[in-house]
Amino acid sequence: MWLWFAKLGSPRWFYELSDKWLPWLYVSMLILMSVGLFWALLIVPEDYQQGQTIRIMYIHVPVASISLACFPLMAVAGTITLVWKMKLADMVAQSVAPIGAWFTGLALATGAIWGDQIWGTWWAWDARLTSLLIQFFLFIGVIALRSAIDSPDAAAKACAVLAIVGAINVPIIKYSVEWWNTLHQPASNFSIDPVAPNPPEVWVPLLVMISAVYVFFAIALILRTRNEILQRERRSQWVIDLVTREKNV
Amino acid sequence: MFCERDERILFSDLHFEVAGGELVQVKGSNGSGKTSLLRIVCGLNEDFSGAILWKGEPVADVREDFLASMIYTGHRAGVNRILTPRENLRWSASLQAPADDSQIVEALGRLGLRAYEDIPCRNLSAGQTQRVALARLLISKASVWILDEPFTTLDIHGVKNLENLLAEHVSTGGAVILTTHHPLSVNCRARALDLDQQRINS
Amino acid sequence: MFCERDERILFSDLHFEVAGGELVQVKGSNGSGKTSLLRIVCGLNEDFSGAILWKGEPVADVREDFLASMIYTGHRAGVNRILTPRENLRWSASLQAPADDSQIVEALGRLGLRAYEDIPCRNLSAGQTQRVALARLLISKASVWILDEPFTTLDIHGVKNLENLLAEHVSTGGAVILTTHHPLSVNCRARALDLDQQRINS
Amino acid sequence: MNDAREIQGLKGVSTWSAFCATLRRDLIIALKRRNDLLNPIMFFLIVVSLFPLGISPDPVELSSVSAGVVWVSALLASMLSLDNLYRADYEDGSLEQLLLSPQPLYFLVLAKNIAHWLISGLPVVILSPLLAYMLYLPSEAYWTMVLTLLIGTPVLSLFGSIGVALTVGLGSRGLILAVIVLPLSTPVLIIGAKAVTDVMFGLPVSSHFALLGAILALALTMAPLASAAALRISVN
Amino acid sequence: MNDAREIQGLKGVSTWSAFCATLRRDLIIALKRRNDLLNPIMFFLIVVSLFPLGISPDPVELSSVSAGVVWVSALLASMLSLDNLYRADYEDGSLEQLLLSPQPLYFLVLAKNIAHWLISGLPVVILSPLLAYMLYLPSEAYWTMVLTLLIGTPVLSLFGSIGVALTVGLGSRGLILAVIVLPLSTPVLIIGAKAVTDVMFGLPVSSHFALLGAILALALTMAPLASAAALRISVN
Ligand code: HEM
Ligand SMILES: Nc1ncnc2c1ncn2[C@@H]1O[C@H](COP(=O)(O)OP(=O)(O)OP(=O)(O)O)[C@@H](O)[C@H]1O
Ligand SMILES: Nc1ncnc2c1ncn2[C@@H]1O[C@H](COP(=O)(O)OP(=O)(O)OP(=O)(O)O)[C@@H](O)[C@H]1O
Ligand SMILES: [Mg+2]
Ligand SMILES: [Mg+2]
Repeated sequence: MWLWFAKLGSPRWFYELSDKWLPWLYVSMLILMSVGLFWALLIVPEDYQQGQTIRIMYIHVPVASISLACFPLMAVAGTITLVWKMKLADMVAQSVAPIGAWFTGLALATGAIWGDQIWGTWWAWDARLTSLLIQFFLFIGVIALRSAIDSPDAAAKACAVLAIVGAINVPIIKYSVEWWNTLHQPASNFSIDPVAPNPPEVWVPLLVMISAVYVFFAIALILRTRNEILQRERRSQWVIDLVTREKNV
Repeated sequence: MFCERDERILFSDLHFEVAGGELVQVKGSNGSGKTSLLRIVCGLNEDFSGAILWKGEPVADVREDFLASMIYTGHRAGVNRILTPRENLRWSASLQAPADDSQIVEALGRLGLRAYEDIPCRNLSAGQTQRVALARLLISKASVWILDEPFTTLDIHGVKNLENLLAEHVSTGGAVILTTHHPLSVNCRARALDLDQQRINS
Repeated sequence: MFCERDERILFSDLHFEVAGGELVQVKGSNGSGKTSLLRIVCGLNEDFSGAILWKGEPVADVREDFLASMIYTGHRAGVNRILTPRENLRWSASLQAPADDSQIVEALGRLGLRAYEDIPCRNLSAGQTQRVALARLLISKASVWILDEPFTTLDIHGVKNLENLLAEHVSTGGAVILTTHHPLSVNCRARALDLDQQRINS
Repeated sequence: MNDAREIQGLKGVSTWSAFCATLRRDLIIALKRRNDLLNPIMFFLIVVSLFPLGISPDPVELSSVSAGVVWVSALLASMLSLDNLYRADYEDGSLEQLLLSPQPLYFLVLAKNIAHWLISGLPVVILSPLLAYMLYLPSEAYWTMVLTLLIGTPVLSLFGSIGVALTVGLGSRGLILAVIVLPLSTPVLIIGAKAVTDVMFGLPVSSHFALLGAILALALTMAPLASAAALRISVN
Repeated sequence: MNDAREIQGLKGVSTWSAFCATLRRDLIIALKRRNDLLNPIMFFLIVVSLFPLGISPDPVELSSVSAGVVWVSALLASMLSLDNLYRADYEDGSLEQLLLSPQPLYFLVLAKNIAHWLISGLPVVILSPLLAYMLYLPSEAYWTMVLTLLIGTPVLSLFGSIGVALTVGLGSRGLILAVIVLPLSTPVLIIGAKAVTDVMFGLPVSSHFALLGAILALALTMAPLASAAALRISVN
C-alpha cells in the first residue's frame, strides 16, 4: 500500500501511465460527446414550457456539476501536498485551479444565458447563483495567490492551505446562501428538477452528456498536469531523455 | 550536542557538525549562500534537501528542544520600532524563557544602551538597533547562537564587545554559528566554513 | 565647489567644507549622528538649524543644481525588489541623467553582477542588492557622492572594488562624503571628521 | 544549560506566559500608535456615513438597508485593519522570532488574533448602536445587531488572519488580501445581516445565533492552526 | 562635470524622460506582479456583491441603492490600492531617490498617480456596467455612471495620493489612510452618485458633470504639489 502510494506520487510514473490512458480517454470522449450532443440537440423533444432553450441544460448541468467538484478535489490534493509532501498532488492542485475557474465561469455564463431566456434576466441574487459566484472568487483567490508567490514550494503550500480552508467554507457558504434567499425567492423558481418528472428520453442523454463532460474534464486535467510535470521536472534526466527521443523521431 | 546537514543546489554535499564550545564562522563571497544556510539550519527555510540533526536526531523530531536551545539573529533585527528596547526584549524573552527586568537592563547596559531602555526603537540609530537585537543573546539561555552578520553597523567598540561576548559564550560550552565579512579575532576555539570553496569542490 | 554647515543639538558648532578631489570620512560611534548628518547635507532631513552652502550659496537657492550634481545612498538601498537590476538602474538614471543600456550593463559588470542583470532583486542576496545600489554611482554623472555605510554586507572583494571606485572618483576631481566603521584604505586625499570628538569638544 | 529537564520545566509555565506577553505586546503597540485604536472606529463611521451620501437620505429607504450597511462596513473595517496583524512583524523580523519560539504557535497566533479583535472588532461592536441609530435601524433590532457583531467580528479576525498570514511575504498589499478574505467571510456577513433583518420582521433568530456560534467555535479551533501553517510558509 | 550649462542642457530633455521613465517603471512593476492588475477588479466585484448579501437580493430594493453601492465600492477599491503607490518605494529607499531627483517633483508624482489610476481606476470604470447590471441599475443610467466614474476615479487617485504621502512614514497602515482620504473623496462620491440617481429620475445632469470636471482640473493642478510636499515631510 505504502509502496503503491509512493509510486503514485512520482510524476514520472504518472506521466507514463497517462500516456497509456490518454488515447482511451480521447476515444471515449469522442463517442460520448458525439452521441450526447446528437441526442441532446436533435432527438430530445422540445420542452412544452421552455421550447428549444431546454437544450442548454445539456451543457449547463454537466459544467455546473463539475465546477462543484473542483474545490474538494483541490483540497484533497492540497492535503496530500501538506501531509505527504507529494509533488504530483501539487501539480494536480495547480492544474485544477484554472480549470475549476473556467468551468465555474462557464456554468455562470450558460446559466446566465439560460436565465435570460427563462427568467428574462441574466442575473439574480439567487442562492445557487450567488454561492457559485463566491466559489468563483475563491478560485480566483487561489490562482492569484499562486501567481503572487514566486517560490514554487511556498506557493504550493500556501495554496494548499487556502484550498483546504476554502473547501471547509464552500459548504458553509452554500448553506448560508441557500437559506438566506429562500425568503424572497422560493427555491422552486430555480431548482425545479426537470429530471424527475421527465421521461427517460430527457435524462438519459443528460447522463451521457454529464459523463462526456467528465471525461473531457479528466483529459484537460491530465494534459495540464503533464504540462506541469514537464515544466517542473525539466532538469531531471527522464524528461531530457524524453525530449531528445521525441526530437530524434 | 551537534548539528549536521547535507545540502544540494547552492552548496551540494555540504556536511558539517558543530559541537558545544566551538565557534563556526561561515565564510563566502556575496551570494554564496551564507544567509540561506543559516536560515535552513534554524528551520526558517524548508526549501532544501538533506538532513539537519540535533543531538543525533532529525530536527523535526526534537523541534521544541532544538528551538528552546537555539537563538537566531538575521539581517532583519526583529526589533519593533514602536516599542522600547525594554519592551522588545521582554517579549523576546517570554518566547523562550522569561527574564526579569533587571536581567534586561543589565543586558542592555552591557551592550552600551544604558539610558536608552525606554526610548522607542525608531529613534535609535542603525547600530543601536542592532545592539538591541544582540541583547537578546544575553538574556536567552540558548546554547546555540546563530548569527547572520551580527557586526553590521556596529562601531569599533561594539565589535570588540560582541567578540568578547562570543568568546565568553563559547568558553562556557556554548556553540556559535555566524557569518561575517569582518576578519574575526575571538579568543576561543574557532573554525571557518568557506562556502566558496565548497562550491568549487563540488 | 564646497559644502559647509553649522549644526546644533546632536553636534553643535559643527562646521566643515568638502572640496572637489577629496574624500571625507565621517566617523563616530553608534548613534553619534552620522546618518543624521548625511541626510541633512543632502536635504532629506530638515530638522536642523544651521546652513548648508553649495558653491558658496545656500542650498535652497541652488537646489536643482545641487541635486543634479549629488548622489546619495543610504541604509536603505533604493532598489525595488520586483524589478531587475537593469530596470532599477534605468529608472534611477532617468531621474538624474539618462544612461543607455550599455552603460548600465557595464556598471553592473564592474560591480561583479554580470549575469545578474535580469534577475528580480528580491532573489539577490544582501550584498548583491547593495552592489546594485552602488552601481548607481557609476552611471551617474554626479560629482558629489554621499554614502552611508556603503561597505555594509559587501565581501572582501566588494570592499576592495568599492575602495578603488572611490579613489578613482576622487582622483578625477569628485568629492565623497561617507560613513563607515571599516578602517578605510583608499588611495587618495582623505580626511576624517570624528563626530565623537566634536561632541566632546562642544 | 543542556539539561532537558530544566527546559521542560520552563516550558510548562511559559506557554501561558508567552501567550500573555504576546497579547500584551500587541496591545501596547496599538496603544502607543493610538491611531490603531481610533482608526477602525473612524473608518467604520466614515464608511457607514458614505451610504446616506451615496444612496439617499430618506429614512425609509435607509432603514431597510441599514442592517446590511452596518455589517458590510464592519467587515470592511475589520479587513482593513488586518494589515497591522503581521506585516510590521514580518518586516522587522519579529515574525521570525515568533516562529522560532519553542512555544506552540497556535497560542501565539491566537494571542495576536485576540489582540487584533480587541483593537479593531470590539470598538466597532460598541459603536454600532450609534450608527444603527443614524441609519434609522428600528430600535427592536439593536440588541440583535450588537450580539451578532459580537459573535461575528472575532470570526472575521480569525479568518482574516489566515489571509494576511498567506500574503504577508508578498510585495503587493491590500487587495490580494481582500480577494482571499472577503469570500471566506460571506457566511458570517449573510447570517449576521439576516438575523438583524429577521428581527425587524419579528421572526425568530435563535437558529442564526446557534449558527454563528458554531462558526465561531470552528474558527477558534481551526483558524489559528491554518494561520500558523501559513506564517511558516510565508516566512520561508 | 561641473559645467552648469551641461547640466542645464540635460535637464531640458530629461523632465519629460524622467516622467516617462517613472510612469513606465510603475506600470512594469504592476505588470510583473500581475495581481495588481487583477485585484482592483476582483475587489470591486466582491465588494459590490457583498451588498446584495448584506442587504437583500430583492431587485427593487437593490436598484434603488445601486448607484450608491457602485460608487462606494469604486471609492473603496481605489483607496485600498493606494498603499501600492508609495509604500514599497518608501521602504526600499526608492522614495528618497525620487526626492533627490533634480527634476520637478510635480511631474514625477503625477506620473506615479497616472500609473496608479491606469492600474486601479480604469479597470473599475470598464467593469462598472456589468456590476450595475447585477445590481439592477436602470439601463438609461449606464452611460452616466461610466462617465462619472471616468472623471471621478482620477480624482480619487489624486486625492488619495496626498493621504498616502502623508502617512507613508507611519507604522500603522490602511486605516489612517482611510480616515484621511475618505473625507477628501466624499464630494466626488456625492456628486457622482447623485448624477446617476438624477438620470434615473430623468433630471438634467450637465451641472454635475461640470462640477466633477472642475474638481478634476483642480485636483490635477494642486494634488501632485500637495503630495510632493507631503512626501518631503514623511521622508524627513
Ligand atoms: C447564472 C445562472 C446559473 C448558475 C450560476 C447556475 C448554477 C448551477 C449549479 C451550481 C448547479 C448545480 C449542479 C449540480 O448540482 O451538479 C446547477 C444545476 C442546474 N441548473 Fe443551473 N445555474 C444557472 C441558471 C440556470 C437556469 C436559468 C436554469 C433553468 C431554469 C438552470 C437549470 C438547472 C438545472 C435543471 C440544474 C440541475 C438541477 C439538479 O441537478 O439539482 N440553471 N446550476
Ligand atoms: N527619527 C529620530 N528621532 C529622534 N532621534 C533620532 C531619530 N533617528 C535617530 N535619532 C537619534 O539620533 C542619534 C543619531 O542617529 P544616527 O542614525 O544619525 O546615528 P549614526 O551615527 O548613523 O549611528 P550608526 O552608526 O548606528 O548608524 C541617535 O542617538 C539616535 O538615538
Ligand atoms: N528568495 C530567493 N529566491 C531565489 N534565489 C535567492 C533568494 N534569495 C537569495 N537567492 C540567491 O541565493 C544565493 C545566496 O543568497 P544568500 O542570501 O544566502 O547569500 P549570502 O551568502 O548571505 O550573501 P551576502 O553576503 O550578500 O548576504 C544568491 O545568489 C541569491 O541570488
Ligand atoms: Mg546574507
Ligand atoms: Mg547610521
